[in-house]
Amino acid sequence: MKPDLSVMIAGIRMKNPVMTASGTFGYGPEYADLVDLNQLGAIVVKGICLAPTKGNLTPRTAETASGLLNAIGLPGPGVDGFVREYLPFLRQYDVPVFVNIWGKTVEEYAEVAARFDAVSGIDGLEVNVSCPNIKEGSALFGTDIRMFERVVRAIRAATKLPVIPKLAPNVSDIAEFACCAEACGADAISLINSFPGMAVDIETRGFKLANKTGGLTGPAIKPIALRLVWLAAKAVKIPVIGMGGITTAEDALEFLMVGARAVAVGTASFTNPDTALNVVRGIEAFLAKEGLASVSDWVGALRE
Amino acid sequence: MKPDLSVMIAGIRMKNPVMTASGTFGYGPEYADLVDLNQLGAIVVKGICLAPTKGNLTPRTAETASGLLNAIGLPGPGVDGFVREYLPFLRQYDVPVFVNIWGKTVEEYAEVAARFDAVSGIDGLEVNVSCPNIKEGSALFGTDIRMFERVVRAIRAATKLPVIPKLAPNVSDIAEFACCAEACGADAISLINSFPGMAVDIETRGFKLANKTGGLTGPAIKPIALRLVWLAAKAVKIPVIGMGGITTAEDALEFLMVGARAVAVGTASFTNPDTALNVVRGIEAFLAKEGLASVSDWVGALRE
Amino acid sequence: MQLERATVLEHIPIHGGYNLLRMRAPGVAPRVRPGQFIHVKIPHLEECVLRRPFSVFRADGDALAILYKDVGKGTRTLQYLKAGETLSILGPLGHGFPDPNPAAYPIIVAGGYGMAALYLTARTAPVKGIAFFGGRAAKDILCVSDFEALGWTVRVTTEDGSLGRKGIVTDALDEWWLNESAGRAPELFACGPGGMLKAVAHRAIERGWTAWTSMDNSMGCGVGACLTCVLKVREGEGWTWARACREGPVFDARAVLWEEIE
Amino acid sequence: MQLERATVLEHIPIHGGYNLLRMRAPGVAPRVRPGQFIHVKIPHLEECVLRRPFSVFRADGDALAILYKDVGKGTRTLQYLKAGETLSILGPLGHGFPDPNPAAYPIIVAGGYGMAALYLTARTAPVKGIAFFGGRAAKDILCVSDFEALGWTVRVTTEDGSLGRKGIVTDALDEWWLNESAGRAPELFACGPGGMLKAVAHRAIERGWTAWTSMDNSMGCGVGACLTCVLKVREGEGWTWARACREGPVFDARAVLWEEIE
Ligand SMILES: Cc1cc2nc3c(=O)[nH]c(=O)nc-3n(C[C@H](O)[C@H](O)[C@H](O)COP(=O)(O)OP(=O)(O)OC[C@H]3O[C@@H](n4cnc5c(N)ncnc54)[C@H](O)[C@@H]3O)c2cc1C
Ligand SMILES: Cc1cc2nc3c(=O)[nH]c(=O)nc-3n(C[C@H](O)[C@H](O)[C@H](O)COP(=O)(O)OP(=O)(O)OC[C@H]3O[C@@H](n4cnc5c(N)ncnc54)[C@H](O)[C@@H]3O)c2cc1C
Ligand SMILES: Cc1cc2nc3c(=O)[nH]c(=O)nc-3n(C[C@H](O)[C@H](O)[C@H](O)COP(=O)(O)O)c2cc1C
Ligand SMILES: Cc1cc2nc3c(=O)[nH]c(=O)nc-3n(C[C@H](O)[C@H](O)[C@H](O)COP(=O)(O)O)c2cc1C
Ligand code: FES
Ligand code: FES
Repeated sequence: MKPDLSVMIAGIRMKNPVMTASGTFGYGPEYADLVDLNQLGAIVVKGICLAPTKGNLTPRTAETASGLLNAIGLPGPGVDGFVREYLPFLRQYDVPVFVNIWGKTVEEYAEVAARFDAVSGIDGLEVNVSCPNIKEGSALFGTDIRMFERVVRAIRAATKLPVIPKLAPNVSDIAEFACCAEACGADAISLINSFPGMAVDIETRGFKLANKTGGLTGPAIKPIALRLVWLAAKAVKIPVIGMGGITTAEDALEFLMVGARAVAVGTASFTNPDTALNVVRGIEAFLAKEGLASVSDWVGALRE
Repeated sequence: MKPDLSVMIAGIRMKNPVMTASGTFGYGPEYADLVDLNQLGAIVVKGICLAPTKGNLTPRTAETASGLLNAIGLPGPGVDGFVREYLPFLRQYDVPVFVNIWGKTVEEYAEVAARFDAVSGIDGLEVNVSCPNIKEGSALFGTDIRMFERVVRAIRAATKLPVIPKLAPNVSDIAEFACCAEACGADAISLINSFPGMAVDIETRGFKLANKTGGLTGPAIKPIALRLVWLAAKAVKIPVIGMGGITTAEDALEFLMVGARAVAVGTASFTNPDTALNVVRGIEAFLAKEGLASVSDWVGALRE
Repeated sequence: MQLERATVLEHIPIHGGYNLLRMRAPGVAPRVRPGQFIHVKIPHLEECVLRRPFSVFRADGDALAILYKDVGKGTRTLQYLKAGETLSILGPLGHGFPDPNPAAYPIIVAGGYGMAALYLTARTAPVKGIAFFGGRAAKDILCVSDFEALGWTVRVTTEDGSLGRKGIVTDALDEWWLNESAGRAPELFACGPGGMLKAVAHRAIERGWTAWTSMDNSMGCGVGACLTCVLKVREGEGWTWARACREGPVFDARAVLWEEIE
Repeated sequence: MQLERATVLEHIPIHGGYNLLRMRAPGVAPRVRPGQFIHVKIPHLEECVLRRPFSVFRADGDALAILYKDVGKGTRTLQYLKAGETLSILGPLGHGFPDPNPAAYPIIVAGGYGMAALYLTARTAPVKGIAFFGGRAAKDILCVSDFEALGWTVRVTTEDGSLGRKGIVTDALDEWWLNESAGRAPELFACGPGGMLKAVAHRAIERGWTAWTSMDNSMGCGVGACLTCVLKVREGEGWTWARACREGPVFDARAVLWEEIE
C-alpha cells in the first residue's frame, strides 16, 4: 500500500508536502520542461509587490561553501503583470499556487494582499517580511516584533486568502515571531528565509554582490534552519512549512520529523532541477519502508 | 622587504594577527607537537569557569555541510586547575595567552575575572557570553543587551587585564552589542561564536547531539560571520577580532579587509592542524605581492 | 531542455589550460542549436551548489563536446573526470545564434572559448566566411584547423605576436573592412571577453552591420528562474533586464546597453 | 605525532566492502606502535570538515597500511584514490596496546576492522597466542592468513555459520576458557564493536584477567583538543572523561564505565 502523502496547509489540500521555495522556481514556466508541475505539493512563486520592480544591480549571487548568497532584490512584474503573464499558465495545472508578496510599507503590503484577494486562482499568500535585500525598512518587518505584528494584522484584514508569514531567521527568539503570527490570525508560517551574509573579493577589494550584503541559502544553513523550525513548531498550533538547505528526501524528512507539516526546496533546484520530485519519491519510499500509512504519522516523530 | 605582520590588540602586541579560536586548540599542549606555538599571533584557550566542570554528554559533535555542530558544553579544569596544569606549559612560549572565561551568573563571571587578575602570565580575558550550550541563562548573556551590559561591566570592574567580550551571532543588531561592549570599557571584541543549530537522525528519530542543539562553525558560517564582523568593525573604535570559517589565508584577508584587526582560526585546525601557520604565511605572501608594508595597511581596505 | 546523465567518451587536455570533454548525451546532443550551452554539475564538488555553464563546441549525433579552461574550483575538479564516468548535464539551454543570413557575408569574431562556441555556427553557415580569432598568445588560440576544415578562412591575432598578426582581434577586423570587404555587408557572430564584444558591437552599430554577441554572464539556475544572469537591454526609451540564460546568451548587439558592460 | 603527505602505494578492494590502502609515509610509519591510528583527510571531500580515523594495520619501514570499510560519505569517497596520488595523514595518534606481558598467554578478540587493528600486537607479541575473530558472515572476516603467518592460531566465529564456528565470538572464548585454558592466565587484547568489547570486558573483570580494549569513539580533532571523543572512566569513587584519541583508544577494561556503552 502506498503511503498517503497528502497534507492540509492553511486549509489547502496538497498532494504531498513538498513545495518550491519562493524565488528559486520562478513563476512556474521556467522549470515546466524539466519538472511535471502536477507532481509538486505546491508552487510558491517569486516575490511580487504592487508595481513592476527591477531589483538590484549585478552581480546578484555568489557561491559560498555549501551555500549561495543572493541579493536579487525582488525584481518582478507586479500584481497585474503576474496575473496577466503567469497566472493563466499556472492555472492549467492541478497544483496549489501560493504567491509570495512584499511591500515597502504596511499599507503597500495590505494593498497587495487586497489586490490578490480579488483574483481567482490563487490559493494563498506567503508574506515575505524577511527579505534582507531591500533597504527601505523591509528588513525591520522581519526582525522587529511590533513591525511584524502590524504587517501581519494589516494583511489579515485585507484578504480572505490563507496568509502565511515567512519568518526571518536572524532573530534571537523565533518562537516570539511564530506565536505573534498565530495570534494575528495567520493560517500557517514558513521558515527560514535566507540568512543575512556577505562575501568580498581580496583581489578587487570590493564586495562580491552589487548590493554588498545578501541572503545565505543552501545546505550550509540547514542546521540553523532545522533548529528554528523545531522551535517554531513547538510554539504554535498552525502548520509550519520548513525550509533551508533541503537537498534530499532525508533532509525533508528531518524537517518533517522536527514538526514541519510541509517543506520547500529552494537552492537545491538550481543544483538539480528534479530535486523536489526526488524528495517526494524519497519521502514515499521512506514511509513505506517504515510502515507508516501517512506522512502525518511522521510529522513531529522526533523523540525528544 | 618582509611585511610587518605585528598588530596591537587590547594593548597586547602580537607577532601576527592570527590567533587560535577558543575550544579548538585545547590549552596549548595538544597541538604543540604539530605547531610551533611561538609562530602564532596568540593562543586563546578553551573556556574556563570557576570550578572544574564536566560538560555535556556524548555525542558532542556532528558534521554538517561544510560545517560542524558542537555541544561540548564547556568541560574544563576550572581556574585553579588551569593555572596549575596548563599555565606553566604555556609560559614557556613567547606567545600571548588569552583565557576564554564563562560563568553561570554575573557574579561568577566577575569572580573568574578577579581570580585571573591575580595570576601572572595571562595577557587578557576573552569573555564567552555567547556559548549556546549551557542552559542556565548563559545564552541570554549574549542575546539580551541588558544582561550583556551587566556581565561586561562586572568583569571590567573585577580585573585590570584586557577584556574581550565575544559576541553571540544570533542577534538582530550586532552593532548594538559591539557599541555596548565598547561603552562598558572592553579593550577589544571578538566575533563570531558558533551559531545555534541542530541535527537529527531519521533512523534513530533522535537528535545527533546529546545536548539536542549545538553551535555551528566552519566554512558554512563564513558569509554570516563576515557580515557581522564588518558591521561590528564599523560600529566601534576598539579592535575587532574576526572569526568564523577561516580556512585559508584568503579567508583571513577577507576578515581583515572588512575591518578586523586580528583573526582566529577555529574548526579548520581540526581539518588541518597547520591551518593557523599557513594563514600567517599566506597573509605575509599576499601583503608582499600587493606591496603593502604592514598588515595594518590592509585592515579595512574594503572599497565600500 | 532536458536533464541527462551523460557518459564521458573522451577527455583530453588541449593546450593553454583547455580541455576537450566529449560525452554521449543522446537526449541533449541532437537538440543543440549553435550558440547554446549546457549546464554541468561538476562531479565530486559537493560544496558547490551551482552548476557551471559551457557552450557546446560540437554536437554530432548522440555525442557532444565542450572545450573548457581551468580557471577555478569547478573547472579544476572537472578535470578528474575519466572516460566511462558519468556527469549530470542540463541542456540545451539558451537562445543561441540565429541562422546566418544567406545574403550576408558571415564573419566570426572570437576570443577564448568563443572559438569553440562558434564552431556550430560556422558549420551551419551556408556561406563560408572569415573567422577572426584573438588571444594573448599562441596557446590561447583554439580550433583553427576545425574551422579551416569547414572551408572558413581563419585570421589569428595575438597580443604578443606569438601566432598570426600581433595586436588585438578588432585590428584585424578593421583591416578587413578597409582593404578586403569590397562593400559586402557582413553579418557578425561574436563570442569572447566583454571588452572584445563591446569593441565589436561599437563597430557594428557605427557601420550599420548586423552583429550577434554571446554574453558570458555568470549564472545560477541556467533556466530563467533565479534572475542571476541578467543584463540591461534597451526597451523603448529605457531599459529592462534580459536573462542571459533564456533570452540570451546571444543578443543582437543593438539591444545591449554596452555602457554597462566592462 | 606528525602531519604528513603520504603517497598511495596500493589501493585494492578486499572483500565485505573492505579496502586495503597502503601508503608511503616515512614520517609516520616508523613511529607507529600497535593499536595506534592515523587521522586521514579524505581527498576531494571539501564539504566535510573532519578527518576520519583509521587504525594502522601494518607498518613496515616507510610504509603503512590501513584496512577500511565503506560505511559512509568519507569511506566511499576515499575509494577514488589511486596509486601515486597523495593524501594528508596525521599520526601516529593515541595510546595503543601495551606490549603483551611475556608471562601471560596472549588472546586477541576482534570484530570488523579490529582484526587489522590488532595485527601489530600479534606481530610484536613474544608468545604466539590465539586470536578469536567474529563477524556476521564469512565476508566480514579479515586477515586470517596474516595472523596465521605470524604463528598465531585463529578461531573464526560467524553469526550465520558461513565460516568457522556458528555463533558469536565470546562463545568461542568461553569454550577456550572451559576446555583449553589449562589454568593459563590470559591477557586479552580486544578491538571491535561496542557490544563485543563489553562482553569481553565483563568476562575479564569477572575472571580477573587483564584485558585491553580499543574504543571506537567518533572523533573530531584526533589530538586531544576538541573533547569530542570522550568516554567515562573510573576515577576514585566517581568518574571522569578520558579522551579516546589521547588517553585511548586503548583502555584497561577495568577503567571503562561499561554501563554507559551501548
Ligand atoms: C553561456 C556561457 C558559456 C560558457 N562557455 C564556456 C566554454 O565553452 N568554455 C569555458 O571554458 N568556459 C565557458 N564559460 C565560462 C565558464 O562557465 C566558467 O569558466 C566556469 O563557470 C568557471 O567555474 P570555476 O568553478 O572553475 O571557476 P570559479 O571558481 O567559479 O571562478 C574562477 C574565476 O573565474 C571567473 N569566472 C567564473 N565564471 C565566469 C564566467 N562565466 N565568465 C568569466 N569569468 C568567470 C571568476 O570570477 C573567478 O575569477 C561559459 C560561461 C557562460 C555564461
Ligand atoms: C580509533 C579508531 C580507529 C578506527 N579504525 C578503523 C579502521 O581501521 N578501519 C575502518 O574501516 N574503520 C575504522 N574506524 C571507523 C572509521 O573511522 C569510520 O568508519 C569512518 O570515520 C566513517 O566515515 P564515513 O565518512 O565513511 O562515514 P560517516 O558518513 O561519517 O558515517 C556513516 C555511518 O558510520 C557510522 N560511523 C561513523 N564513524 C563511526 C565510528 N567511528 N564507529 C562506528 N560507526 C561510525 C555513522 O554513525 C554512520 O552511521 C576507526 C574509528 C576509530 C575511532
Ligand atoms: C535566488 C533566490 C531568490 C529568492 N527570492 C525570494 C523571494 O522572492 N521571496 C522570499 O520570500 N524568499 C526568497 N528566497 C528565499 C527562499 O524562498 C528560501 O527561503 C531560502 O532559499 C532557503 O531555502 P533553501 O536553502 O532551500 O534555498 C530566495 C532565495 C534564493 C536563493
Ligand atoms: C569544538 C568547539 C569548541 C568550542 N569551544 C568554545 C569555548 O569554549 N569558548 C568559546 O568562546 N568559543 C568556543 N568555540 C567557538 C570558537 O571559538 C569559534 O568562535 C567558532 O568555532 C567559529 O570559528 P570557526 O568557524 O573558525 O570554528 C568552540 C568551537 C568549537 C568548534
Ligand atoms: S541563471 Fe538563473 S535566470 Fe539566468
Ligand atoms: S577527537 Fe578531539 S579530543 Fe579526541
